[in-house]
Amino acid sequence: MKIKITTKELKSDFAEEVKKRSGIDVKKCYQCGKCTAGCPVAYEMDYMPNQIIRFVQLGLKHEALTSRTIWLCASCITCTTRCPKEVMIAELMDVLREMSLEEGLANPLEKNITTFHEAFLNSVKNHGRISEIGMIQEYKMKRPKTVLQDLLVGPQMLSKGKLSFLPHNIKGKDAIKRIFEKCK
Amino acid sequence: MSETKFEPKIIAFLCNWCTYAGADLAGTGRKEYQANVRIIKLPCTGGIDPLFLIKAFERGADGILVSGCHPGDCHYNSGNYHARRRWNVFRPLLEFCGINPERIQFSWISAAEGGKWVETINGVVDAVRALGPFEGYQKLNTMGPDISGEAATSGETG
Amino acid sequence: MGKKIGVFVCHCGTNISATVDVEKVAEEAKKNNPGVAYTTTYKYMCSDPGQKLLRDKIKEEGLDGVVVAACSPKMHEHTFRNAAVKTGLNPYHVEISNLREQCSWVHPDKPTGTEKSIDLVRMMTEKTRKDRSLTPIKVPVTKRALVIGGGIAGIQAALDIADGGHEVIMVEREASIGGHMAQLSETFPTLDCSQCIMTPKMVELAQHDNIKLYTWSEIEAVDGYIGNFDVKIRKKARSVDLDLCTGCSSCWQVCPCKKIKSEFDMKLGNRTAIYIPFPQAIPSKPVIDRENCILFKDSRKKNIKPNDSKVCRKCIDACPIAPVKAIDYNQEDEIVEEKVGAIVVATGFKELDDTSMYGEYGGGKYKDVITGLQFERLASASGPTEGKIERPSDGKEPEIVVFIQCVGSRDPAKGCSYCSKTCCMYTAKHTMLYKHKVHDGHAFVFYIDIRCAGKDYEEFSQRAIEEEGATYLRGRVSRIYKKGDKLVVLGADTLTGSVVEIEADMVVLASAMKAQDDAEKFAQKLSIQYNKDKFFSEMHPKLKPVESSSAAILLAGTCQGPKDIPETVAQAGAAASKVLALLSADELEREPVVAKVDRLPPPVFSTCIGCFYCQRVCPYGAIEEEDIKARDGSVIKTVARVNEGLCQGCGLCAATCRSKSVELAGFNDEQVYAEINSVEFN
Amino acid sequence: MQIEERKKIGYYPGCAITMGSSSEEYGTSVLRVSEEIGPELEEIHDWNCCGASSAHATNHKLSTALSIRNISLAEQSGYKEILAPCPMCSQRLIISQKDVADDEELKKDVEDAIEMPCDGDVKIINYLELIKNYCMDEIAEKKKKAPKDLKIASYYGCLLLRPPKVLKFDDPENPTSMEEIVEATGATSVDWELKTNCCGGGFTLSRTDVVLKLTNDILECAADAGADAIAVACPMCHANLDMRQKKIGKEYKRKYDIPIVYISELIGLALDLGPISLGLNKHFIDTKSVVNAFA
Repeated sequence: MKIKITTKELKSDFAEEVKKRSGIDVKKCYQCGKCTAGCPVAYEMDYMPNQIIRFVQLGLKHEALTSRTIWLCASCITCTTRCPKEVMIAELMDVLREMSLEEGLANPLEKNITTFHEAFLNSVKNHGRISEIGMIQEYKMKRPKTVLQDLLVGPQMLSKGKLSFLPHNIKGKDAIKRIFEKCK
Repeated sequence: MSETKFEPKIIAFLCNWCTYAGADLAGTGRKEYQANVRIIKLPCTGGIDPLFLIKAFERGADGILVSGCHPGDCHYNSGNYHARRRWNVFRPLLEFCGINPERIQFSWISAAEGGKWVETINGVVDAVRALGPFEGYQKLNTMGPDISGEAATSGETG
Repeated sequence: MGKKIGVFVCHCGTNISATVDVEKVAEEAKKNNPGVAYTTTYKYMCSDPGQKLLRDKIKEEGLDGVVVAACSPKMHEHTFRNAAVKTGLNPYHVEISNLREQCSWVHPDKPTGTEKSIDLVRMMTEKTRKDRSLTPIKVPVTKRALVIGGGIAGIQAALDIADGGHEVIMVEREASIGGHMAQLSETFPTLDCSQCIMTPKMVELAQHDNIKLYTWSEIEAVDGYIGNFDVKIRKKARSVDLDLCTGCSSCWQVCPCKKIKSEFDMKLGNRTAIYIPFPQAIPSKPVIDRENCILFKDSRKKNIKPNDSKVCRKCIDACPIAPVKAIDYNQEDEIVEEKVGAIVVATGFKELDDTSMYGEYGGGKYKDVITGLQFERLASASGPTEGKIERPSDGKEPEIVVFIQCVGSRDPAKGCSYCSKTCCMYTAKHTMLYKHKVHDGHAFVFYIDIRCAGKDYEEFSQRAIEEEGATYLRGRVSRIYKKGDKLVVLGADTLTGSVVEIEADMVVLASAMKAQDDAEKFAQKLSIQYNKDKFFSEMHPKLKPVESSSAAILLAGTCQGPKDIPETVAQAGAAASKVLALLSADELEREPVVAKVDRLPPPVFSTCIGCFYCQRVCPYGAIEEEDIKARDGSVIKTVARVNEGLCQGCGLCAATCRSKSVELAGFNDEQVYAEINSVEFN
Repeated sequence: MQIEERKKIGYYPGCAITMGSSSEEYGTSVLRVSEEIGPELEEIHDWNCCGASSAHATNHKLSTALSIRNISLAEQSGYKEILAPCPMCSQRLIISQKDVADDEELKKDVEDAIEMPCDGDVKIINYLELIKNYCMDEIAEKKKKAPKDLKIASYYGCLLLRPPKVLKFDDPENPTSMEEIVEATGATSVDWELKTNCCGGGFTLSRTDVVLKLTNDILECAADAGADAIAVACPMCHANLDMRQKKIGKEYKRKYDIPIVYISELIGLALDLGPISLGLNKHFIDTKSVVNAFA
């Protein structure tokens, strides 16, 4: 990786943008690595959580937004809880995911995760509540490779009455749709 | 003692300010070295009477180290220079006495050079081990007035 | 007949006992040695109960000689001798066998270490047998101190001593006191202006009744010893009479040599040939730079007296003092002598400017690659740019400034392994000063570690990053090269694992603090020790941090090692308190380790044959000639005598003496031979 | 005595524990216990999904609006407190409430989206808080059965505790509330290390591998600490530990048979409520051993 800084290319306001959207000031981070040390999913990440902050600090927008790390973050908030400088790292990941989707930069290798979020929200959008079976259906259709996963779990859930075939429609589902419209 | 491994005994005459402190530093730094050395501390190498060295050999020392401050660092300004000058005069006398001058080494080791102390001591021990035991005076003692042994045979004298 | 000797073997916790069988050492000390009346071992001999044990046993067993087998005599010889004194035993009958530094810590094999320990104890036992009672020597004290160096360390020490009621002689080699602190723009972590806090102290010093100031002067020689030093000071020819000159500035205003690089401004500004280093200089009186003044150049060329040269006499003509002008071209160096009782060395540091050492950073060929002190001058309101940040090459305001830390520090390959300690903080400060003056400028700092340990320091450095927006990049810069009017800085950020290339307008090197160029020579002049980096060595790294290796010579400030202003001031105060303690006594006691020429009853009087070889080798001029006279006053023979006040106890005379008439107390022939003879040779 | 004086508490089940959902037994048991010892819960009318991780991970405003709608509905019905037994829900509601309080602009946008004001200060509590605040005396009073030798590892997961500065519930690194409740039921708490670790939560479908690893760590730790069962208060933790337990065992070559029980189910058993009425038959890992311990 190479970072080039010249008078012309200096104007990366990525960190500023992040701060404006989330109130998170990444300059506070002094790169101690405690977030990474406690991250349960760090072992699967392409960049360590502290490196993602470092990308933001140095204005490396593309590196941050195309990383798999932002998608692998499980939002367990262990990092934020323990950060000595009170940097809200988990919340930073939320903003970066948002920005990544907006810019179409989401890493294709974590398509499963983004598709899941899509399917989940579609279900909420259509019914006001999650229709689990509907959501799973949409997810499996979009990610056919996952179809064979959980082959045993599904039927067992059904047999225990844990998957309802009927969507949980709410009365105000139109209101919910309008929320989705307004929050695009 | 012929077949047991020869372990030379080395007497080291050290100045109080530089080398003695350097040896202390080696200790503080837990730097291991060979245990063959017995240190005699004096204020300055310039205060070492050559007869001390002869006496040590006479008593059975196999080698001697004289070590003080680096040139210019002497606590007493010039003591180590005098020591060096005295050694130049003393050296021919030593050969005359039948002692291989290689059995005596001089070095400058400062209070900050714990590592150098270890290297020097190990070097001296190895060198003297290679030379073998110094038996000149013992032979003289056992053989009576006959001039013989190392003191007379030119084997040891350079 | 013999002495009753007690041997006390210390475990030193487990420091000794882990690798030396202390019980066996104690046992062996007694074996075949009827002189040894008592042996024991103890966990910590230096502890209170340990010392009590020593005292009790001396009394109970009637011991008149003691060997403590413990750590290095440098640690606790004093402790145990003091303990013995309390029982009435003369302290010079107590000897230390160094089992810790010489055995247990360096020989992990227990049998080997034990065997050697037994030898070492026997050697000391035999020496002790020959020990004689010695009485401390009393010497008078000159109640005046010398402070060498007029930077903040020297100023603080001098003021503290002077306020304590003693006279102080201050010697500063530059034309003004003030040192490096006077050059600084603002100081961390409070950002108060350096000169604002410095100049009042300088004025206070100049006006202090107890302080005599020599500027433009150097130490020529120091002789003598604790309480009684003779100092020769070279007052370099200033060409200006300090008594007559009023500092009116007429002379330097007319000087035609205006393009001489100012040392005070780190060569970023100019000065005249007759000049004061900076406006607030103390004394505020000029000096003529004889190297660069055209009158002196001319007189050297023509080999005439300077005053006979007619090339330029503008300054003397402009001098309004009458009838005798304050400028004296023919003035010569003068040697003055002062007597002092104690010396504070506060000679400071030199900033690494040997830029050739860092060829990869241009080695001095890029004008816009500057040092930390140069940046201080740039940022200083009294500096060459009046505080505007302008790069040296073209006066442009730099949009991107790169700061490189650890230049000349932590770089063993370049022979400088130590950390200069202040650079992390001053670099953080530089980024702030830069951002305060160039609001939309960008500061990048390349660092290896950020070491800001000090009160409010961490917060300060974080402020540079969080509030002032300095970008810190973790890595050393590999290379700077020029591209147009930019400097391309090739660095890295190891945190992201990336190469970083910055096109900078200016680069500031956080240059190391080095020892003064002449530190080594100076140390030899004072007989004090220094470390591999030529910083003067303190007596003990923890417990005697301001004492040098020579008695009554104290260290203050950066001559001892890199440190910042608060630390320097604290150390200077500590040095001053040591001086005050010393000067508070009318007499001092000295170790009686001195030489003595024998005296015998008539008709021999002394075995000394009067060759006076001893006089020639004595480094202290301590050997005097004494006429032994008959009753009628006729001289029977002239023999040597040692002046105990001057003798430092090196033993050179004793080793040189042909008739064995001189001996060194505490290390006489008997004692040394006893040690040699007691080594067990197989 | 106190119950009658107290106002009803708004009940926000959330999608996961509502009837006919993957974790309905949690909802069932919460309601059943409250019937027995109070306080009275009343479902918020026409509540909607809080958006859970999928919303906050991808669209902050949407996530906030979805949550706030529920709070506004509750306010309109006059509740002073909302119980959200699912920690995902309670966390999202609390964070959203704080976000709109801190950000005037966001508040305006949200009010515009949900077409309702959101001004009140209704308090959102999780299930442990509810029990601790209202039910500890009642449990002690009405407890009918105490289990014999039932060692329970209390597992909190992430969402009950983090972010601590916002949730302000218990010690984020060494919480003890659940243990107190476990002890109140007569079971024994085991001390173990991973009670606040993450189970992988929402990755159960998308990155099952991650979930299997994290849950295996947790199961292993609890098993090694000698736990007979793990108590939870989160439907996601439950789903991952219960439904996937067999697969975890297969993947990591260790046979686990650790019932994962909701804290509400434990309370119910202590009150001698029927296991089926508590949904204990709906678990993948047989809960018989736990039920029998209370026999």
